[in-house]
Amino acid sequence: MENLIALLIAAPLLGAAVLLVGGRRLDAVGHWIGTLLSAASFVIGLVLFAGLLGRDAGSRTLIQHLFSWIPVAGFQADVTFRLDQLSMTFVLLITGVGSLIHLYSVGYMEHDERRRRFFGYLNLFLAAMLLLVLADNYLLLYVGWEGVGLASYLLIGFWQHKPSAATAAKKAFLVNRVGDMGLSIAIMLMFTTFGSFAFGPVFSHVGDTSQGKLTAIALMLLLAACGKSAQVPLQSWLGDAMEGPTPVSALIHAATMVTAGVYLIVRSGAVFNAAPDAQLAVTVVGAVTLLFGAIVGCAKDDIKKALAGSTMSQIGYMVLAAGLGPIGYVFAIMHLVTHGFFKAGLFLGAGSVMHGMNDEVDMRRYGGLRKYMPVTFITFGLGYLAIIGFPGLSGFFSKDKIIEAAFAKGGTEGWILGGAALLGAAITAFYMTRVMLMTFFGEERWRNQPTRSPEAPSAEPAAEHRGEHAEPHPHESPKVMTIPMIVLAVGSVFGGAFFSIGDRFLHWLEPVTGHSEGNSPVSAWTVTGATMVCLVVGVAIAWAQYGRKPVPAVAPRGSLLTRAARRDLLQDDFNHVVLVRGGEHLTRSLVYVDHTLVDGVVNGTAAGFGGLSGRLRRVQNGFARSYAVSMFGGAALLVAATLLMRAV
Amino acid sequence: MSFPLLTVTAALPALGAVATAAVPAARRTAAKWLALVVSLATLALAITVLVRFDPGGARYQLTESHAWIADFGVRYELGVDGIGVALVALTALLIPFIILAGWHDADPLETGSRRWRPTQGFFALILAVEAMVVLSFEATDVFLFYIFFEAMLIPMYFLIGGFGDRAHEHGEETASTQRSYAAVKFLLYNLVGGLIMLAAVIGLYVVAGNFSLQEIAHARATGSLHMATSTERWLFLGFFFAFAVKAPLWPLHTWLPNAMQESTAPVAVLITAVVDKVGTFAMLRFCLGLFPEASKWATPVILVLALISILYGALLAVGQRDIKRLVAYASISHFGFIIMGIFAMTSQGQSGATLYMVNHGLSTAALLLVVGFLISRRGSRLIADYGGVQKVAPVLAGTFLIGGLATLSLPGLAPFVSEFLVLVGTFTRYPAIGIVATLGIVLAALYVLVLYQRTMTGPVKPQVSAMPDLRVRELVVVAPLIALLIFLGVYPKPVTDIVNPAVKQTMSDVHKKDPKPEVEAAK
Amino acid sequence: MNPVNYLYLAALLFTIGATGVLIRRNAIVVFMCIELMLNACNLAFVTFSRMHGNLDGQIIAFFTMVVAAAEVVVGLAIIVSLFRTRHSASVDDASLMKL
Amino acid sequence: MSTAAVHSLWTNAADPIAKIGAPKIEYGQLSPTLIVLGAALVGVLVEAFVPRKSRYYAQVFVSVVALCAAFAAVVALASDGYGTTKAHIAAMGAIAVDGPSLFLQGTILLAALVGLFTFAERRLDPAAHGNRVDSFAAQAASVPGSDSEQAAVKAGFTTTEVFPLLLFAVGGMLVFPSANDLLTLFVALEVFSLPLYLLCALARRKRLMSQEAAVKYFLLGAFASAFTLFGIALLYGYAGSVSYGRIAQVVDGTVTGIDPALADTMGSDALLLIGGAMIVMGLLFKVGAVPFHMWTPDVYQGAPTPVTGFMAAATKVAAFGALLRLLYVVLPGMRWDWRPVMWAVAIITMLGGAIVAITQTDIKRLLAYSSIAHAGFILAGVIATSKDGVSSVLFYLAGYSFVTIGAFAVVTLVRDAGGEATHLSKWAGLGRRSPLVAAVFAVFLLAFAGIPLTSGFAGKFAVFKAAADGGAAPLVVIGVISSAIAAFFYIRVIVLMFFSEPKPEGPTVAVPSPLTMVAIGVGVAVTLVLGVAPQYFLDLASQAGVFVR
Repeated sequence: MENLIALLIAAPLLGAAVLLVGGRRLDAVGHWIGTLLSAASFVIGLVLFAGLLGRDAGSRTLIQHLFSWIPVAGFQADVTFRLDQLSMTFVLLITGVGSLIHLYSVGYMEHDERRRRFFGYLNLFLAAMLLLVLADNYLLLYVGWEGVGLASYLLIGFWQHKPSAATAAKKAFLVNRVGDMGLSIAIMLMFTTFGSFAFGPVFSHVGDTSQGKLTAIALMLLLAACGKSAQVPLQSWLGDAMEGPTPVSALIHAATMVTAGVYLIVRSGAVFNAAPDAQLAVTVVGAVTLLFGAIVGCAKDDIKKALAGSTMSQIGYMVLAAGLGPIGYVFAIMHLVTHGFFKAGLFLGAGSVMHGMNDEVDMRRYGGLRKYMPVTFITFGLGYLAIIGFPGLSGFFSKDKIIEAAFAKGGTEGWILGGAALLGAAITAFYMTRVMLMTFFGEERWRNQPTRSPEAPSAEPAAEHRGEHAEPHPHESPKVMTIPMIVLAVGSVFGGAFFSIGDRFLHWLEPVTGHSEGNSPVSAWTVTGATMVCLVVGVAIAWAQYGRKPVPAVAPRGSLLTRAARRDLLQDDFNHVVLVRGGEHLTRSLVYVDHTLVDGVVNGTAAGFGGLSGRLRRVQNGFARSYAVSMFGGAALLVAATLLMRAV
Repeated sequence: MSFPLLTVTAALPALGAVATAAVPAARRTAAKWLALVVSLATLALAITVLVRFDPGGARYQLTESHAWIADFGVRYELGVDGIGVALVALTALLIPFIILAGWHDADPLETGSRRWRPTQGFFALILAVEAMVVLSFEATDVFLFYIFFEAMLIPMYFLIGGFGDRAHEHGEETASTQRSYAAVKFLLYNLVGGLIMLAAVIGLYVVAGNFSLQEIAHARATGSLHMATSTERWLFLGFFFAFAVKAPLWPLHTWLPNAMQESTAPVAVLITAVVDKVGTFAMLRFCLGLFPEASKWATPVILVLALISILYGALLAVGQRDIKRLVAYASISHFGFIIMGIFAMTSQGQSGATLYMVNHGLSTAALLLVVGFLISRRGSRLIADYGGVQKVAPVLAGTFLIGGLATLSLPGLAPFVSEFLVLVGTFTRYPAIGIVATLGIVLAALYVLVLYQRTMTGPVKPQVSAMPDLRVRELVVVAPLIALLIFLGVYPKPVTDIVNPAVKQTMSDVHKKDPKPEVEAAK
Repeated sequence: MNPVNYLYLAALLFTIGATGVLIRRNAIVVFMCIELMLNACNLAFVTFSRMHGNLDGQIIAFFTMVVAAAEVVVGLAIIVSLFRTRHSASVDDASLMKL
Repeated sequence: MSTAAVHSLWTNAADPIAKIGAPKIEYGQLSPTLIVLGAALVGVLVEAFVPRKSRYYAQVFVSVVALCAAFAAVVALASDGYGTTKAHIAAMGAIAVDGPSLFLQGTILLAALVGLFTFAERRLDPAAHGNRVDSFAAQAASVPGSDSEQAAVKAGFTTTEVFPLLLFAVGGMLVFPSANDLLTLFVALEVFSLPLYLLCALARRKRLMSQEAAVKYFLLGAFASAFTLFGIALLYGYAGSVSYGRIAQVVDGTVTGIDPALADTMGSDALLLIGGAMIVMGLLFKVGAVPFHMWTPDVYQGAPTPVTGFMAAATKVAAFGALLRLLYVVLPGMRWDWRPVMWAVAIITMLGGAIVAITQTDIKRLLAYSSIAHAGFILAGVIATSKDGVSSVLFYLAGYSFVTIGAFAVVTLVRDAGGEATHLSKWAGLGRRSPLVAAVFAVFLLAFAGIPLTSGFAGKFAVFKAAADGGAAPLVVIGVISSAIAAFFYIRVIVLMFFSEPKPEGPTVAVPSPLTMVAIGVGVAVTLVLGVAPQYFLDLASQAGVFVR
């Protein structure tokens, strides 16, 4: 049964290979091949899941050793897969949501002549993501880690002829590379400390080394996680990543890839548990990010960017939870899964809206769409309720648990983190309600729009293809798109309840992550109550701002915070000034140095000899008598020198 | 005395060069085919060497030894260890692609005289270089090595100075002057290095009395040959200088950008992927093998220089406007990695460095040859002259991207394995240097992706709108390289198995042991 | 009289000749100065032979004269041909080739 | 000194002649020299009696036969073991027949033979009035540009005297390195110098420059030989003899030669040191070492190119041979005095030659300076004062001489309206117009630059190795540096030939007769053979590396 694990990865990998090498002759069927193979991978995942359930909780870890990858003296990297409850969860999430989004893309990318390649990239992503979660050592994980980075690079920049897209893709890859630096340093540290970087040996020997080492390793892992999961300070790429086609945003930048950081932390729980300082850092990063993302989410008028902000903030929750240690691991993963459902659903919904609105992304040009695209409205709405944590829906369970856990951390930290989490909940309720209202309620602001204003450029060039710039005709999306939305909506409604009732999920993951009940200063019910209050407050404020009053079609100037938030709280500006400008100056000056100094020395020497030669040449003035003089002088010197030699 | 396989492997291309040069002026195509066939035959021989080589066996295998210049204590001694085998194979592998890629690079525009035969010359010179490079990988006699180390400059010099990119922004006149400047710079740089090495070679003779690598090593091991510390250091410096120029190591690198910029892409590949490898190879075999103590003495400085090369090369690559110059600086950065791996004095570092030589050969070849195809289409080397190529020539763009990703050593492609090994190997002994070096990863991503974005993406520039996609010949060149890059990225074991024993030997040469991990976890 | 003085004389003559070569322009005169140097050598030879009490030096002197004569032949030939082409025997005029 | 003593001198001289026996001359062992000089006399007779039409052929025939025969004699002597076991001093101590002298004589003879071919070349210049002409003046006596010259040309005169002159020069050169007493040395010096002075003046084209070269060469040469002679006088005064062996003994102190009266007036060693220095200076002048080099560029440029080639090759061989013998046989006792001085000379010669050459614009001058630099390299070997040093110098000279002749032979081929086109700018793009010639010249240049697989490299390595062995490591380093500098201008020429666009009014490359082809071919062959498989010749040189005393 272990041998099936490789197939999980093989299927989408094959798909990618076939689609990318296959060439034009596959254009007609390419998308179906892609979808089929990802579905196949999902089926294999189910089979393995069944197999795992068949075993007792203690022995639900399958290891498949494929071959020895890099055998060098004292350095062993093998291609070995580990399938345990944690990775199983991810496998199902990835392949499941992945397949749905493949299906959705069939419809969404219908009019793109490079659809085949798109599906090739999607499959490539699946393969890499599965490798990431199935790897049994950090180096192999690193391969998957960069693999998803590559896939995301290709997909964000899928519409390469748009400079904005190309830039966004490059930015994403670069920021991630910074994170990857952290991962590779962590691996090197592990190697020098444990002589290995395979999960088993590392975790089992955590006890044998100094805490300082472990903290260093943990912090490096955190850096990696920040890069991949768009956590502060490496979050800046996620917003721009929305340049990619919406399915990509749904799959990669909401449901799966961006959560890899959480996976990394949870997977390395053993290390983090032994490094409390690092854990604190993790929680801080999580808390800051969840507020940061939420605030950004409030200010964006671009529906996808708003959702991106929310993604950032939700992952903040997960990271926060993961930072809490055994108290939080399970809930981090649980929220990750439920978030996978509803956020993917929301993005697909957004995509469907854009599909119907000539790829308009500015929510200020939406409004009253509920009667034009009912299915989208309902699924989106359910997703909305789920994310704000409406009682009974999946978000409610997972987020509530995290907030509890935050308090359970105890001490002032506990209060601060819990408070941040609560505040985040309130803001979440606010901006999601805002999105909801601006999109589906209010008057139809998209009517009698002469032409789209230049400063809100189309996110998706398909519009140009269809050449409709005039008034859009909102319409429901085709089945192939709505079905996945419905499925995901179902997931986001019942997922949480299904997991939480009888702590199913807890018991499922506990063997891997371990679990401990913190001693919360406040009772669970109080927390829930507080959460509800925050929720209501958030919704109320949003309603007051966007439900009662009509939404202006052109964004008002807004408060300082709003304006800052619109610019991602000036993070990009900081990067631009410090890194980009500084870097440009550095390189330019280095080029100058290389040319004048390093090369100059060489050319200077040559020139120097030339000049010397030219000067010495003049001695040869053509007069025989001066030649005789030099001979005479030479003879004199010769004699003198010889006598001198004898004298000394 | 068995069949002299190594000699034949080198002699074949040499004879091929003569034959190619002798082809009559009118028969250009014949010359091309002849050269191609010869290079393929050489490849076959190299593969036989690879097969006949037994990783578990003696250090130097397939050895040949004949008296040559007794007065100088010089013998004609050939032999290959794992490292040599790998590099011989790499050389023999790349040459056919180089020839194929340069198929039309030397077609005369208008011929001045009927006896002027540039095409024949071009391919003959390439084969001559191959012969000399192969011999320098095989020589186990310092003097013999030196001879070919120096002699290969001449054909390279003519290749750089004699054959440049077709269309040039400032017309043929300035082009030829710039070319000859680059060629002279290349030659003088390396000649100076070589002559300083000559002084050291003579010094070695004065000290040791012969040039046989094995004999000297053995004599030193048994203590029958004692070198004063200062002597050893001076000799080491003499050797290292030459290799550092060839490699090239900062600050002796400035010849490379000019040379690569002015020469045609295949020749540029010949420089970085093949000829420069002799430098790093020689560091591993001669510097460490002959002067272990001095090598250890110099390690800190060399590591710092290597580190500078890594970052400096990468940063300058970011700042370039000329595609080939960019690749040149990228190579400088990579050579920094190789040298760092060699002098980290750990098995990971040295295996990584050796692997790196091979992988860098493949990745640079892939990238540069595609760049060459690109330039031959648009007739400009300036990044700014391109844009949106991806739309009109997707296959070209795709291969270009893969080459680029290999250059930034993306996991899953061959260079990643070697680069990571080098980093780990360095880190275990010199953590600080290892960490700073990882910055190179980010910078590599920067210059590759910027290059890709500027040339391939964005709106299609009018000048490139009519650009044809890769032709069959060009695909035949690129596809195998990419396949190899992927294969060696996923399954480098075949190479590591060959390399590891040799590295073990080198480590014992310098009496170094890998630092033990803090806790013995793996075992 | 102490024969060493003859050596001093020889040295003096030699120096005079050398100086003449350095300062005179006319090729013939320069050549004469060289002859003077040769004769200085002859004087030295003879003196030494006198001091050592063997005849080698005196014989060498004869050889020197012969060689000098040969030199005259060749030298004059060259100088005269130069003079005929340039109508001047100044060694300084003959400076086409320089640098 | 008392009158009695003086009187005794008289009476000594007045003794009956009967005591003096007839000198014993080993004609067999001197045969190479005697053959060549004899042939030279025959050549003179030919000039006198053979009709003009057939003189050229007669002269060439005589010279070739003589040189071949002389070489055969050398080989025979060597194979008889005169080079090694039976090495001894012949002709009453005047001539040393030993390894170095035979090796050098062989080299000189071969070089002369090859040089002779370039002398005899008659295809390069366009035929004047229907009769083929060589590169020598129709009638040296006639004033350039005068009617008499025109007439001479019309009449088809040729200066066939060059062949006897060449033979005389060769004869002198054969004696020079094997001279075993200072008198023979001096005579030999003059015997090979005087014909060369004349040959320099005989160019057919650019006669003014040719004559100027001759004058400069003659005056400076005579000046130098005057110094040599004075040095000889002083040494004679020091040792009371001019025979090498005797002087060496006195220097070593085994025999006291110096007159006490002299000793107390001028410090005994002063004579030795001053005299030695002056003789060495004369020899350094011939090899063209800085600061005695200044004649070289002018004379090389002005002389007829075949003469330049021969002179550059053979003179260097002979002069270095003599220098070696002087320093190794006569003055080893005072090694510690002259070595530092020679160090200095070698260093400034290497660097000076290389540096000044960088900015030369005339190919012949360029080669002249390169020959100066090479003189410096060879000096490095001379200084080694070891058997290795001797053999390495011998080897270097053998390799170098043929490369030089070959290179100058190529120079004779590149011509335009004004004769040879020696200005570098005219060589631009030669590689395009006639790749073969350019390639051959490139080979020679690479050999000069000392690129591996050429004789230049083997020689340079041998010399530097000897020097380093002799403890002159700094010299090696400087030699290496200066060869790096030298490489620069050799490369410049190659760049010019191959990489720069040919000029429309560029020179043409004349198709030579087999004679020059042989000269060039030999040059290439020697370059490559000595570069790739030098062992045999190295053995030869090392066997010949011992001087007889």
